[in-house]
Amino acid sequence: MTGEPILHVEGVTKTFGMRRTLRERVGRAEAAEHRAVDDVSFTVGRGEILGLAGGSGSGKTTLARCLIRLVEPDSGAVRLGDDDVLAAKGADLRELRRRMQMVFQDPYASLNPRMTVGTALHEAGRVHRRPGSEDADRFVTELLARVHLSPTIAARRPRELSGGQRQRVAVARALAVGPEVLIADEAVSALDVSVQAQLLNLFLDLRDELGVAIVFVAHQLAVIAEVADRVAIMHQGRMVEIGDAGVVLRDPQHEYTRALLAAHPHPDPRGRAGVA
Amino acid sequence: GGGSSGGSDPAKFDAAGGTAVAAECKAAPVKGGSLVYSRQAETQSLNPIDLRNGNGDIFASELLYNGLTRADPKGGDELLPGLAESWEVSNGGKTYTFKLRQGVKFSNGDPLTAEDVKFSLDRFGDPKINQILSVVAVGYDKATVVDDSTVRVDLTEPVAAFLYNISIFPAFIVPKKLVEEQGDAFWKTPVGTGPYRLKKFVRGSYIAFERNPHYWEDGKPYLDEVRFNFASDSNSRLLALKNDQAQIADGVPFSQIDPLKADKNVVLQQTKVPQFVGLWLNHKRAPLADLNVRKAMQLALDRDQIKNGIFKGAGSVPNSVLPPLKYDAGADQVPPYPFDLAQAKAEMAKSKHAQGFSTTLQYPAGYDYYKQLGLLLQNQWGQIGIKVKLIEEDGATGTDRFNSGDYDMTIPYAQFTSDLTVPDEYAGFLADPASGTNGFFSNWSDPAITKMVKTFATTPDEAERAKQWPVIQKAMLDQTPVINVINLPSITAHRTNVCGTDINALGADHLENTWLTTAKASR
Amino acid sequence: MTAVAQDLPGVADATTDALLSVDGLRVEFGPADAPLVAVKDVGLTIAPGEIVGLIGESGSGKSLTCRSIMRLIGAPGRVTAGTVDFEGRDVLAMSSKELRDFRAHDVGMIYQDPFSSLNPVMRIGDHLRETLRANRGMSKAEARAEGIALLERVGIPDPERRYLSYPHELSGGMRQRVMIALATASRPRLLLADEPTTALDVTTQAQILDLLTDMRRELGMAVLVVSHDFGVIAQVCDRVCVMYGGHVVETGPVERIYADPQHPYTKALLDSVPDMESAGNPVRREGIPGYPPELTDVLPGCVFAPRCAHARPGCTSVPMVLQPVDAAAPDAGSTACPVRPFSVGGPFDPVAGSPPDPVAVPVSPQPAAATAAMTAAETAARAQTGDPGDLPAPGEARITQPTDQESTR
Amino acid sequence: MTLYVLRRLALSVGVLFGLAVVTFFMIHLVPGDPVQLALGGRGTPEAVAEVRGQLGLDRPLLTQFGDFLGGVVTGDLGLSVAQNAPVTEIIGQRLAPSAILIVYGLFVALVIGVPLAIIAALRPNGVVDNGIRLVTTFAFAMPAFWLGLMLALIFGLSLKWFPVSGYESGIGGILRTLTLPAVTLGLSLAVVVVRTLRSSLLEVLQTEYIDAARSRGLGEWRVVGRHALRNAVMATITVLSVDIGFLIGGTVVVESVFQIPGAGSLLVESVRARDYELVQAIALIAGAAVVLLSLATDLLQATIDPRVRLAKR
Amino acid sequence: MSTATLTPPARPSAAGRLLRRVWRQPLPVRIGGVLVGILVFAAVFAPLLAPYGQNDLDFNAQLQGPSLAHPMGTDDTGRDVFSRTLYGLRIDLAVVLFITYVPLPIGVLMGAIAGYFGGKVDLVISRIIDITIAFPFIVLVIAIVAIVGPGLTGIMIGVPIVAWALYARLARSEMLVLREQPFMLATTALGYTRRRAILRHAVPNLMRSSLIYSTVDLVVNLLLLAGLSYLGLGMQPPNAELGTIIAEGQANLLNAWWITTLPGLVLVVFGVGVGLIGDGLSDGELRGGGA
Ligand SMILES: Nc1ncnc2c1ncn2[C@@H]1O[C@H](COP(=O)(O)OP(=O)(O)OP(=O)(O)O)[C@@H](O)[C@H]1O
Ligand SMILES: Nc1ncnc2c1ncn2[C@@H]1O[C@H](COP(=O)(O)OP(=O)(O)OP(=O)(O)O)[C@@H](O)[C@H]1O
Ligand SMILES: [Mg+2]
Ligand SMILES: [Mg+2]
Repeated sequence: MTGEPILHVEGVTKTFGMRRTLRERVGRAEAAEHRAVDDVSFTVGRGEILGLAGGSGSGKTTLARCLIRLVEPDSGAVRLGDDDVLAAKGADLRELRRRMQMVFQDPYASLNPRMTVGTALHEAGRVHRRPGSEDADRFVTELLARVHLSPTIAARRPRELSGGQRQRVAVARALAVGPEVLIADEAVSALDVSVQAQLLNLFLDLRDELGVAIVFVAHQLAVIAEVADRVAIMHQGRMVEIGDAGVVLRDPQHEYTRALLAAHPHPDPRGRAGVA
Repeated sequence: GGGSSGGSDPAKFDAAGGTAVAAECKAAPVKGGSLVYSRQAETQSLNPIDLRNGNGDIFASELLYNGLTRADPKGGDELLPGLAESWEVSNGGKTYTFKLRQGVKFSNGDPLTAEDVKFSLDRFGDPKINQILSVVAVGYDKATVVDDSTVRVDLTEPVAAFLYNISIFPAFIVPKKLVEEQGDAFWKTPVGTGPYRLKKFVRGSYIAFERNPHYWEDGKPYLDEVRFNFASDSNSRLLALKNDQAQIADGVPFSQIDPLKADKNVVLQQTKVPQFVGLWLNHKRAPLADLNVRKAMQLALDRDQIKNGIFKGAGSVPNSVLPPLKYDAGADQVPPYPFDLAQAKAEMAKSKHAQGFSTTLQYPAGYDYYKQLGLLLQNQWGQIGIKVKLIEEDGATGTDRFNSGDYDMTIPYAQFTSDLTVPDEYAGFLADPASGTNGFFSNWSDPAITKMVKTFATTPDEAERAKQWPVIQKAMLDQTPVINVINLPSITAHRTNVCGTDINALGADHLENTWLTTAKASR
Repeated sequence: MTAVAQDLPGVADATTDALLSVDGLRVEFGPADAPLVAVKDVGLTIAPGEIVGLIGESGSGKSLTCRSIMRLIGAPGRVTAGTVDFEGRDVLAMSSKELRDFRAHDVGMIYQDPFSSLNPVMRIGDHLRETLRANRGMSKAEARAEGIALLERVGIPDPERRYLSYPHELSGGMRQRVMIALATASRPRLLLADEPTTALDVTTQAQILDLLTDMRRELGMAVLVVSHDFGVIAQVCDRVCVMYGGHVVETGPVERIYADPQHPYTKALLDSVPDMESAGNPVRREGIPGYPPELTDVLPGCVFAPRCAHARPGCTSVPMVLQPVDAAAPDAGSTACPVRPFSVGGPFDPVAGSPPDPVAVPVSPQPAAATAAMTAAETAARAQTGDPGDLPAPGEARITQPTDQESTR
Repeated sequence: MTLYVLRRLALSVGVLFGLAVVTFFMIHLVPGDPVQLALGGRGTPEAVAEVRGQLGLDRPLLTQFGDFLGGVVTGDLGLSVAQNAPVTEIIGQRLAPSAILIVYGLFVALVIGVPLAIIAALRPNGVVDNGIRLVTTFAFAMPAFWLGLMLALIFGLSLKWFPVSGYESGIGGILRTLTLPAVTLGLSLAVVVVRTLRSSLLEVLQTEYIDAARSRGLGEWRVVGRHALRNAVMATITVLSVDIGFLIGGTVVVESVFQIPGAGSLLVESVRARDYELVQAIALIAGAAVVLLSLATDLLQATIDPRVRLAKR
Repeated sequence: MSTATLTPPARPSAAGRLLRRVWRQPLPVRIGGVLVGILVFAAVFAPLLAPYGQNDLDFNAQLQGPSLAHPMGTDDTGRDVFSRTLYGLRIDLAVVLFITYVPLPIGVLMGAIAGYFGGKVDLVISRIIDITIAFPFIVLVIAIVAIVGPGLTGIMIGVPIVAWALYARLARSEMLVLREQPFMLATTALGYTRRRAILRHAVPNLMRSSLIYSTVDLVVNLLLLAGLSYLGLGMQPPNAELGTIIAEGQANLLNAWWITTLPGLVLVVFGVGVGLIGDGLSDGELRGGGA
């Protein structure tokens, strides 16, 4: 089902020096020089979902952000189709970013709390002069329908929405600019399983109906298993294993992948070990 | 700026508000005790020839030093001998020979010498040193030591006011040797012949004096110690007084006159000093150059309303354009402008600005009574068609605009006081082009009056001067180059246990006569 | 509807020698005349040494239930009905002294976020020492020795050095271990663990869960594990309580629940759990259509009915009462669904009590349609309660006034 | 840490330089001639020129500015035109009262504010809380000169506990003379303390570690006093460090009401007198104080909160 | 509240909505709103409400205590303090609003820019902020007054020149946090220009805390006006401004308390009102729709 490669990543490396985000400052232990992403290469094809898994701090988020240069990689190459992402500047870069959209983990923080859903969606389309964006109402309604939301949502602000609805809106906003690649960084991790399942279906729909390539980051292997065509496993900044989902998850080659799979909790209590 | 003092008749002119001498003060003075004086202006310099902070500096110098002559500390515009016992005028008023008082010692015990006197007077006469008030050194040529107790001063021309000129601070006598030896450092621990000597000086806070044991007046001063606490805020001064934290306070605001009269512990004292509300007119501005307009403005002033409404009854209606000075004729001889709207309107009608005009009045910011006065003037002159726009100016800006002639009407100084009790200084400023002030910055000139003033200033004979001045006074009033809105007194208040609080004609307290009925209880 | 529930005795599987039994718990927010009821009627029991799981969607009231047990509901929130009974003592009626003793000696609690449950400006050792000195009356030196021993017991390497560390110098897993050490420092008989592993990655999660079971074995303490991840529950719990919309909708032994869920919500929940088995051939799961109810939604009858694939007309008027799954086997637990769609005899009519007409069972709607339908339903529910701007979104309506009124009394 | 302090100090030098530039040119732009003013407004042109020459005021502005900077480096701040005395001497005498007043005022604000904030935060929106907020807001909105005079009337004139004005050095003197002024200053600042501390306490009291502490059976005072306060105090420190400017501004009025010979009133007088050197010097010192204070704040925060890393900002 | 509204209620007018929104706020905010509302009303309609002209001298009624004829008494030239207070309030509110809310958006914008870009931009802006904050404000005001002439103009120029810096500092530190927020990252990801990211997305979110802070600032500025008047730098005569009235009355404080105290009380009421609103807002209890 994999189409021709659209996103090429080659030898991307990112080292963090002293500067760290507040969250990391609060969260993680000291690290003077830290290779968050270490020489990572892969490609994603049109209509393909690449699952990216790994433990906490393995560099998934950093890698995902490197792809659209929210984080500036130190070295390596990222190409979207034939365009060099890392060399682009100004309007070109903005256009490239349009073609690669991102959905963030935290549904509560990824929408501007002061904008109604409709405004936010329409803005995205209008800024990039997307076809159909002249008619705000229709544009928004269609986008909302795409993510299975009712048009009445358009008038609300994010805090009037549930987590699942917000995440759908975030996806809709990403779609508003007509991306070719969608990067979902733990986009469903914060959601309840019942809602999670709905969103996973949505991603599958997008892949099938729009043919977008999706880089799907998650730390839960089971979630990846549900959607990914191929799976990549990251550990300490390196990509330790990549391959077809069925192969990697059923017959892991790398020791770390095996450890990850072993630790994964299984819903069937009968199989549990070591519990009295 | 502008705060200096001068002297004239120091008699209490307002009997009702004047000093009610407490019964205890009738007794013989008691020695001892210390007194706290809450003062509006802070002392910054103790160098009498370089006093830049007006009364704050002057009043401290008055305690530390003496001149050859002095205004009567008890008031009155006669001159008394100071460090000079007597003097002779010769050479058509161009030579003064001073006989020094015997046995005078500086506060460090050194004797006063003729050399010291010459040294001090030469400083007074050197415009490079006497920068602040070189105008009073007009005509000074040189001083010569005749013998140990005699100094002769030669003038380049007769200066009628010379004895007055040397009675104030630039001509105070300082010890030559110490000043030469110590240079600028001397003024930090100064030595003088005054009734007190410096004890402690904390900048911005207070200055304390103690009795000068070598003071030449027998038995004086009475107080062991005097301390000036600087308090620019008037409420603060009065609170300190009420609290007995201070026993005297100066600069009593007009608004407090009535409340203080009711206070049993406090005596309110008003003294006539050469202070006035001088309202300057710029004669470069067309309507104001018109004599009829100026007359109309004088006539339209309801000075009683001003006096009672704003100054709470303090002050007096002037019959001069200058503050009250020696030789001033009384109202019978030079009548003041009456308040007469009809006549004012008639004058306006006669002028080239019969239909009225608009002008501006600037005055110093931060004084509520000027604010109110502005309103009242606006109101009163509005009735004869003069539209006045009021502008409050920060003092420095105001002075700047005044000096550069950039105003229509202005009250240039918050406290506008003549430095001398005789008219020579102010009349010269206003009428003598030689003063270089362009009619005291009013651009006014009148050759006839100029001539009269010149003659007056160089006429040594007292009686002659006393005859000339009223004529000038009247001529000036007729011309109204500037307007004296009202004469203002100096108002101080002291607690009832303080006696001998007289103020001299220059407005200075001479605390050598002051004593406390409760000598031990003070501080 | 809750009134009915309150009149009934505790949940069916209540044991007389329970360590903790919660009954008819109701927690409200908002104005007294128009309260927002967050926990509507919750009952559960925990036997000594038992590990009980509390599972449910976000906002179903799990945390509030835990907090009620600790009597830690902050100012605008309040417990308006129910009892919390710990070994025969009523926690809700304790004096502040008793309450402090209770918190100090009988229960411990750990929280979801190891990043925020330690005071960032205090050293690990300070936390431990303070607790040990206050609760076990130790001297400074004793407290230090015991603190280090505690750290060692929860598997923290190099405990002496960590004793001096600040929280931010530790990884999430280590902090959660510290929290466990703290919560168990005074050897409580009950540990409340509110989503203890949600913030951790799977490897660490496995370690923490192991630690919990070890501690239970060593100290014999009972544990209430709150989670929304059935995998976690399945791994450690003996029994499970399933919550939905402020109610316990089903309880029972974890194996029974997994193998034979009796409540449609439990079943739907289990069905939406992502499964490793699908690796290589992605499948679409139904999930549960629509969204969990919000506090402002007033839902008559069964709270799950609007999203329930097996709902029928009578469901909007049934009381939410737990009934034994199998009257013959009290240990099998109970369920609040009178329809019993998965029972041997097929679904009952909730009202008539007879097996319903099979045609009446609604066909599971397409997700999209269901979503749209739900959105409309939600909108209607909002319209009932007034201005849409008023709605707190789930998760946003936090406890804004944290002061525990009772505890300061 | 040392490196950080050095780096911050280096930056501060830049800030102070900027401050010096702005102050210098601003005060020189303002109309009004210091010499003319110093000579009482009636100095003859010759005298004025003489003094200007003596003080070097007749040279080009840039030369004067260079001189001023050179003077700052060598610790010679020049001569006050108005007072005809060395600037260092004048300031030396008037800095201490202001500094003490500010510190004392801050102390009063904390002594009043912190307990009130805690009490208010313990029962948010209760009667006590609302009462405290109302009263402190009241104190805040009262003009300092009014409040000061009222205090002087009550505690000075009527009760005679304190002198109504003036300043004395020494512990006893300071306590006698600066208590009322410090209370005046502190009362209006206390509301800032109450407000920020209360709201950050409320915020902190919602955090999980507070609940965690409570659930360990710790007493309420311990929870608030030990766990919450230290965390909440951060925001208050930040606000106070910003408000220190406000405090310095406030001293001008308070100094005037109580006749304290401080730097605040000196500054006003100096600007009035266009006393260039003095204005520049005070501005620079005040600026340095603000800059040092913000450095101190950062250091303090780093001490209180180990998470605050000083290396970056 | 089970009466389901089937037809949507008629959309209330903007003012009605505002009123309703105010009414849904916590009690202190409501009280504050009422207090401020009354004062604003009094200020707006001062010419109608004032029994006398603000500058009507009356030497027959000097220093009269509060009475029916003069609710706040008279000053020492017999002017009606109540009337002057009303007129003064009018000017004060206008000036204070100006000097508070003109610098606010500028400061927020500068802070947003500094925080958003970081690096050199931040360094430069932060230094400017530092200088501005460290600058003795009184020098500036006196200097400006000396240049542009006395009166409120000096204050209206001087205060904003300095005041923006506090907002900038506040906004900058918030921006540092905000810029890591996913929705701000999203603006980059979405290919928006920085201008749009700052103006449309960051600034509105930074406004809230600045607006809360501004309630303190309002009071501080009002007091500043009074303080400057006390120092003689206030309003140009003859018209009154609260600070001027209070400062003028200060000379009579010992014998005519009302001239200072009653207008001072108005100041306090305003401060309390604004303070209550700000307090309520900063408690995060603001209910209903974003600003
Ligand atoms: N801005 C930054 N500055 C410094 N270090 C960073 C920064 N961002 C990430 N790191 C570090 O890089 C490493 C990889 O972080 P990243 O967020 O990419 O991990 P992740 O796999 O997404 O983890 P998680 O599952 O917790 O989200 C971590 O050790 C983190 O501390
Ligand atoms: N202080 C509060 N004010 C208003 N509503 C609140 C408050 N605290 C909790 N709630 C509401 O009570 C309900 C139950 O909250 P609770 O925290 O118990 O849920 P939970 O089951 O623990 O969810 P999660 O899995 O998200 O932790 C939620 O809808 C929540 O929004
Ligand atoms: Mg991540
Ligand atoms: Mg929870």
